[in-house]
Amino acid sequence: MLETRDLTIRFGGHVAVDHVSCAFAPGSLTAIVGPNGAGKTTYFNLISGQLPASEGEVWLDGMNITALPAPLRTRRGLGRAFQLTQLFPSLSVQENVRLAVQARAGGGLNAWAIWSDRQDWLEEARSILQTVRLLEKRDMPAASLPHGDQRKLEVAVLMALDPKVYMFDEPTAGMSVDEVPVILDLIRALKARRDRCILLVEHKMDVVRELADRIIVLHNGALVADGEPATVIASDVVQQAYLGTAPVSAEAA
Amino acid sequence: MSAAPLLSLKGVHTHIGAYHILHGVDLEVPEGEVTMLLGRNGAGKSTTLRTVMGLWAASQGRVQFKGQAIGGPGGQRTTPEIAQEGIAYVPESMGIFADLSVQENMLLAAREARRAADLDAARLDWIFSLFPALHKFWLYPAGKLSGGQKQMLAVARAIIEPRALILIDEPSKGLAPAIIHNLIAALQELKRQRTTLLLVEQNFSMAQALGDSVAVMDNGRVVHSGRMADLAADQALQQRLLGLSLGAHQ
Amino acid sequence: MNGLHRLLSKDLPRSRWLTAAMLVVLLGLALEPFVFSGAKALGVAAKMLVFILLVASYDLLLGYTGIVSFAHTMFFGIGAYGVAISATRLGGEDGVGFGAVLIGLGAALCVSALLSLVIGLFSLRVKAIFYAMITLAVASAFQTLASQLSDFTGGEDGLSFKVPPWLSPSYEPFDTPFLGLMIDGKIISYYLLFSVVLLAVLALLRIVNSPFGRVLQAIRENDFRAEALGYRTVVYRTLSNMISAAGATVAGALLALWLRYTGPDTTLSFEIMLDILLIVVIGGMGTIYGAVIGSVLFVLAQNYLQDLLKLAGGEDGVLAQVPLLGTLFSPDRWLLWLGVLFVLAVYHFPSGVVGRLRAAVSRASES
Amino acid sequence: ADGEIRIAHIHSKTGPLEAYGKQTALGFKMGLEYATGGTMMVAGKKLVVIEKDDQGKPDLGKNLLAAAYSDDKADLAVGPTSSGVALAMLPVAEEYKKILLVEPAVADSITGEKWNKYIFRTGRNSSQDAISNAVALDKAGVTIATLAQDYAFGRDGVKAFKEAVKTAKIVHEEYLPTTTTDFTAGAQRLIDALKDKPGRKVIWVIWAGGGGNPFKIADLDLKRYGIEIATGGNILPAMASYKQFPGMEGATYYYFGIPKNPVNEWLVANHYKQFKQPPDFFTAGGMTAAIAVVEALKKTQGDTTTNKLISTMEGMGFETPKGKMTFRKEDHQALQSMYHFKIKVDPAFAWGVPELVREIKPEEMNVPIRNKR
Amino acid sequence: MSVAKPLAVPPGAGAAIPKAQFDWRPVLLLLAVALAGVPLVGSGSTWLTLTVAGLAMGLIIFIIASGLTLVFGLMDVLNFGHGVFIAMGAFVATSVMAGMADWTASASLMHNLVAVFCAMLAAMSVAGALGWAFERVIVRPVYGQHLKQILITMGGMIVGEEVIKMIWGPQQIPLPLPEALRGALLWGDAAIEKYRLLAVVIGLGVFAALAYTLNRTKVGLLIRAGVQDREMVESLGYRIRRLFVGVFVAGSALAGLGGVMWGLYQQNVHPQIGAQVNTLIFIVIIIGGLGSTLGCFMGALLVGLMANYAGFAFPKLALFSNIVLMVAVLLWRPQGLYPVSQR
Ligand SMILES: Nc1ncnc2c1ncn2[C@@H]1O[C@H](COP(=O)(O)OP(=O)(O)OP(=O)(O)O)[C@@H](O)[C@H]1O
Ligand SMILES: Nc1ncnc2c1ncn2[C@@H]1O[C@H](COP(=O)(O)OP(=O)(O)OP(=O)(O)O)[C@@H](O)[C@H]1O
Ligand SMILES: [Mg+2]
Ligand SMILES: [Mg+2]
Repeated sequence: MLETRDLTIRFGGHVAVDHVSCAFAPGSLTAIVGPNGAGKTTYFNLISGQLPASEGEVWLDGMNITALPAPLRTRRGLGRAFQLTQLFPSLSVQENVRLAVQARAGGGLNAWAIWSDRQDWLEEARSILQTVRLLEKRDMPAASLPHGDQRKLEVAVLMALDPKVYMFDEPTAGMSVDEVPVILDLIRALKARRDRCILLVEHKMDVVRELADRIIVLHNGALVADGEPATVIASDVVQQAYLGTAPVSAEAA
Repeated sequence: MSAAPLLSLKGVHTHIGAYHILHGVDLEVPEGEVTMLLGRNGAGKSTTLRTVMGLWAASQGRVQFKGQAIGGPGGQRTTPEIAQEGIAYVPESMGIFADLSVQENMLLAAREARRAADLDAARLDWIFSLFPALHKFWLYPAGKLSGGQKQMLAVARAIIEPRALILIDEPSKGLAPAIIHNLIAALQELKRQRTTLLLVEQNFSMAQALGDSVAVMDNGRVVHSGRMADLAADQALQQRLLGLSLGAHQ
Repeated sequence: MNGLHRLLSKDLPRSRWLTAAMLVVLLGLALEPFVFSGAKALGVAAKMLVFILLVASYDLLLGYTGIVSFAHTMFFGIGAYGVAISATRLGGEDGVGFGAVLIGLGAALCVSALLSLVIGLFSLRVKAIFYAMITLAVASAFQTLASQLSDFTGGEDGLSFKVPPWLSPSYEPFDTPFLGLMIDGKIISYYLLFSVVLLAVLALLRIVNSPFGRVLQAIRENDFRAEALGYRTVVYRTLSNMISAAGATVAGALLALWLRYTGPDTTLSFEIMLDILLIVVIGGMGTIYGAVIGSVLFVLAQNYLQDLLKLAGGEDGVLAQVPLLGTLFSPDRWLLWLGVLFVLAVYHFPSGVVGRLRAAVSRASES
Repeated sequence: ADGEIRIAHIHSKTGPLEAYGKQTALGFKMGLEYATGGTMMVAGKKLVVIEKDDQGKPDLGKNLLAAAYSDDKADLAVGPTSSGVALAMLPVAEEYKKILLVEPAVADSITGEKWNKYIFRTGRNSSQDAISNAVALDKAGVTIATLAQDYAFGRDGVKAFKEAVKTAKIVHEEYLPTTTTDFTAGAQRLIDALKDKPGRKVIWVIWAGGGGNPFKIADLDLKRYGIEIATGGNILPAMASYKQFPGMEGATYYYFGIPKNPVNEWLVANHYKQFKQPPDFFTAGGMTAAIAVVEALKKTQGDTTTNKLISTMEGMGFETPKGKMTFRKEDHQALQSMYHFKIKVDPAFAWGVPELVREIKPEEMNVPIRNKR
Repeated sequence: MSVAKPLAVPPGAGAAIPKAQFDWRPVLLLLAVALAGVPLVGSGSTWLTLTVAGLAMGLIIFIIASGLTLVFGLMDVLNFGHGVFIAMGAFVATSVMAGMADWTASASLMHNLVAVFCAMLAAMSVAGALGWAFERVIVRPVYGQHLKQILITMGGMIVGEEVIKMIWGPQQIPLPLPEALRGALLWGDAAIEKYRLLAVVIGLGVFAALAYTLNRTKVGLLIRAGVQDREMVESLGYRIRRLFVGVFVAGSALAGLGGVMWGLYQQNVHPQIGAQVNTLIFIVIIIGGLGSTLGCFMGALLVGLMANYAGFAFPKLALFSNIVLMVAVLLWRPQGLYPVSQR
């Protein structure tokens, strides 16, 4: 469904993503791991079009979308949740989600309809808020949510957009432990639909281990390992470069 | 635990605009220990730290540092004054100066240093060994770092000079396991040097590895405080306070 | 009731005081010629109408889309000059047909659309403050151009022209007064302005409450996020720019029709741009209603502040003989007080009059 | 009301031309006082002056004039300061069929193509300015280049000047934007145009209003090529820069030390008495307008019927600080003397003092009639 | 100190990435513009006159704009009232110079310079003091809110202009150049005004002082950091308030200095003098890239040169030369010649 071919970006002399070729199938969940600064977020930026590639191509559903700008890629089915939360700060929680519903449904250019006539959009937004347990806070401005709730809202917005390819960038970072399962359940449910392609960047190895069908490892921008979760995690490169000798979360598990 | 706490909050209420966020927080941070502040999203942890720093004003109650009032009606000090008392703070938004280079960010954190050469070289080496990326990107605009690298910079700024008390809002957020590991080691090292730490943390295993004492917040109040070891041993308490489903994901 | 809701695009004033104020303004402006007398009062009311449209269209750009532009007066000027030039050129000995006015307006709308499209596509990609400065420069260049092309625009002196006979003051269709008022071309012009402005403001209200309007707000809040949701911000911003420019153009045309004159100082000056900004802020950004309230208050202050000061510091005012106060309150120093009002208004109405009134409601409903 | 004659005086009490407007207003008041012998009455009727501030804005001026004629029942109006405002006002006078006496706005078109029969003007027009300067400079063997602002006034001024110059040679016209601050480029072009010419070489400057200072070009040491600068008169503060040009020639509309007549003597003496300084450029104009109004009303015996006033004023002569003026029948422009001067530096004055070379009588100036009557 | 040995040294620790090189291209652009002037102008001496005059003019503009780079560029306060400090400086200069008439009329350069420096000192103090009040009363409540800054500072400007009219009257006031600074030095056929040479010296001095303070001291860093995240700077223990007041005062004082330079250049002063240069100095600091002293410097020089070349070769277009220059520069570099920030 989604494929990158020799995808590369350089910032001055620094190669942040280095000839990464990889294909992702519908119904699969691929975790992308790697040390800080390995290029995971940048890889996402290249796929979704936030950054222009210096080299290489991005293909979606058999079409080369390398030249498309970000919004058009989104409309073709690439959706992002960001590592650093990106919301509409002074709009309400509900409005944040509803704008995503509207983006998917189209009609944003309609300047003559009365917006509040679209109760269906509103209903849909509310049901998504319900699933991430933000419904009671729907009228608060997004900016006044506590950090963890903002992260949940970020996920809710992506859910509302319902793209073909979901890209999660550390969705659970900063979320309190009792909320994490909610998000994981959501992702699991997505996976169960079998028609969505899911990419997940995550530093919590227990989460990765539990959800992923496949792990790819980026290191200094290059793809250094790709395969079954168990084998990849056991590999030397992951053990040393990423987890250190004594992984913390492994200890607690 | 008989010695007077380095930092204490008594009955602190904080309002943000029209909202009443903290409803009488009582918290003691013993000198030379690591205190973990836990709680669900929205419990008021970040607001507590901001109140300590004077970024929100406490509308009732009292914040004391080294036995002197620094916050609360009558005793409210400004943020720079509080910081100059020897408190370092890492906000949850990290507060990176995106337009400045990594070096310049560090330079600002070291209050006495006038130029890069004034930075304590040994300490800098230590920081570089913890967070190698900072060395690599030393002259890079900090805004262009990766999320985890920014977090490293934010923490590094707090430890570039010795401080009496360090407040960090979610230190491990976005860091790769190996780096978390370094971070824990570093914080332990600071503790050995009698630096007091107050950390807000979601990662329970990290909290467990570091914490001496612990306070749990909910709905703008501290609902539990005690020794970390006790909480770690009592799974039912964990379940009740933090909603940790037993062993499920941790 | 439902019909009224739809007319207001379900964006009600949401405050009893605001509703009352809007009604006062609406009735006041609708009945102005019958209630107040005098050429000055009518002129002031007409100016209010023009500013309501001018500012409301700017609010779409600034309050809803978050674009700071200093070129709004340029489009205002295009509208005014469009009508003025076509009336001068196409008018015969015995006055001008309404067709000429419409041709002028049409041409002006085309020019505005084109220009706003070009500016939008060309420069909306630069950062906000740079965009603001580019528009500032473009607007001042346009002003210079208008005074340079004096064969066409009348240069610094501007153009005085004739309007269709039924809009000129000497036209009196009825022999007897109607409700105590002699109906003449001026009154007809006034009601022409009134109806166009009313319709245009309702249309703007509809636009900001449409799905399109919501996207504009989203872009104002976080354009990066909006792009990532699949909204092409350049398209939306440019459209918003164009709609807003069209509003200003119509306002300019109305002003020209009313004054039967146009010139660079009247439509293109930076001073007017500042007035617009101030009105948006006093009234309350991103509310459209704010444009209405703000315009009324501001035009009143602008026109009657000097008269007010005459009472205090004028030749036989109470303070005239007091040494320093006399100078301070002299009507010649009215701008000083306007400046002070500027500052105070920004201080005390951080969210504008409308924001104030609405906040009062939500506070009341909370307690 | 009966027993009152209401005169609206609309001028820039504030705005960019505030300083000029103030002088006019002062002159106008002094003029009424002088002409009525201090009674402020004409033919048993009291003169009431309604002052209005156009802020230099044409639209406002227009609204104010309409309000003055209709709301305030003014019998006639005087003003305004700026030409732009005046041009916007002209149709209002026609609509209300009342007189507008223009002072001191100078644009030719006010008494030219935009004129209507209700418009009179006591102020000089730009043609008069330009022509008098031409008369002052026009000698055989003189080579002239002009420096003017690049907009209608500047261009019209130069055009009128050119038409009036008969024997001297004009070799270059330099037009610079009104906003020019650095005159080096223009000066270089002027130098290039003049430096190799024989005989007397003059740059004639016509520049109105604040902003740049065209006399800066002298700092490029024009003397090394023997180039002189010439220009018309101005308000006193602006003539401070004339101090650098002793011997500079030109023609001016008014300087308090030049005209010798009882009206001017009264003006200068009274002005000194009240304000400890001489009357300026626009003070004289204001006074002139007042005298014209009072003279006309005296002739009609206080009758303010517009048509009566018009027929009275057409061709009317009246004594002003500048001597006798006459409203020309054709375009209602007051014909008046101008003064050919030469600058002398006198340490007692903060400005360069224009000394009279010769009075240029109205008959010597062929001021074209530009309206389509 | 003793430090714990980290348990793992993650890779990615490669050699440090070097700092970006100094960007010479804007400097080359300036040279290119100057060279392009040669064929446009033709005559060598004229070219020299125009170039020196243009560069000197650029420096005068730089002095006026430098205050705004601090206030607008660095502190991110859209100060539309900056002109009032310029006007204030110029008016104070008229009073001081009038009071020192003996010194200005003297033929001795020394005496003249003393008078000019006194005027500058007085102007800078008054403008600085005014800036202090302006910051307290007008700017303080609106830090970070651009729109309100525009309005409120504009309001301040109107008030300031009116106050000037109340003190000095609405008319223009002559500000003649001191005796020894009038006229030009001749170099072959090229004439170079003496006053412009003085402007060059002062302009370069201001540039050097600013560049040193902002780039070589911590103050510059603090200001830039404070604009991005005030709370964080305070949390690090710096009194950003005091610093901002200081910068605002410095910016205003520089504007006062600019006012003196500009007034002496024009040789007269009127209340709108500040408003008149507003657009020009905005253009300059935009071209330079908000907040960059070097950028402002280069921008001012470019504007000065372009105005003279265009004025000589295509006087019609001179009107638009600034705007064309700005648009061209922004097309090339959307953030100005030397972008400082991510704003
Ligand atoms: N600027 C604000 N305006 C209004 N309410 C706010 C604001 N900031 C925080 N709050 C509210 O204060 C409460 C406490 O927030 P706080 O950020 O302290 O929570 P937290 O414990 O740090 O949560 P998290 O773990 O998600 O960071 C929340 O209910 C939040 O909605
Ligand atoms: N716009 C940019 N300009 C310059 N360098 C950049 C830019 N964006 C990213 N980089 C660099 O590219 C590298 C990869 O960054 P990226 O954000 O992709 O890391 P990451 O794998 O997501 O790390 P983390 O786990 O910390 O989020 C980093 O070293 C970063 O400094
Ligand atoms: Mg990342
Ligand atoms: Mg928090």
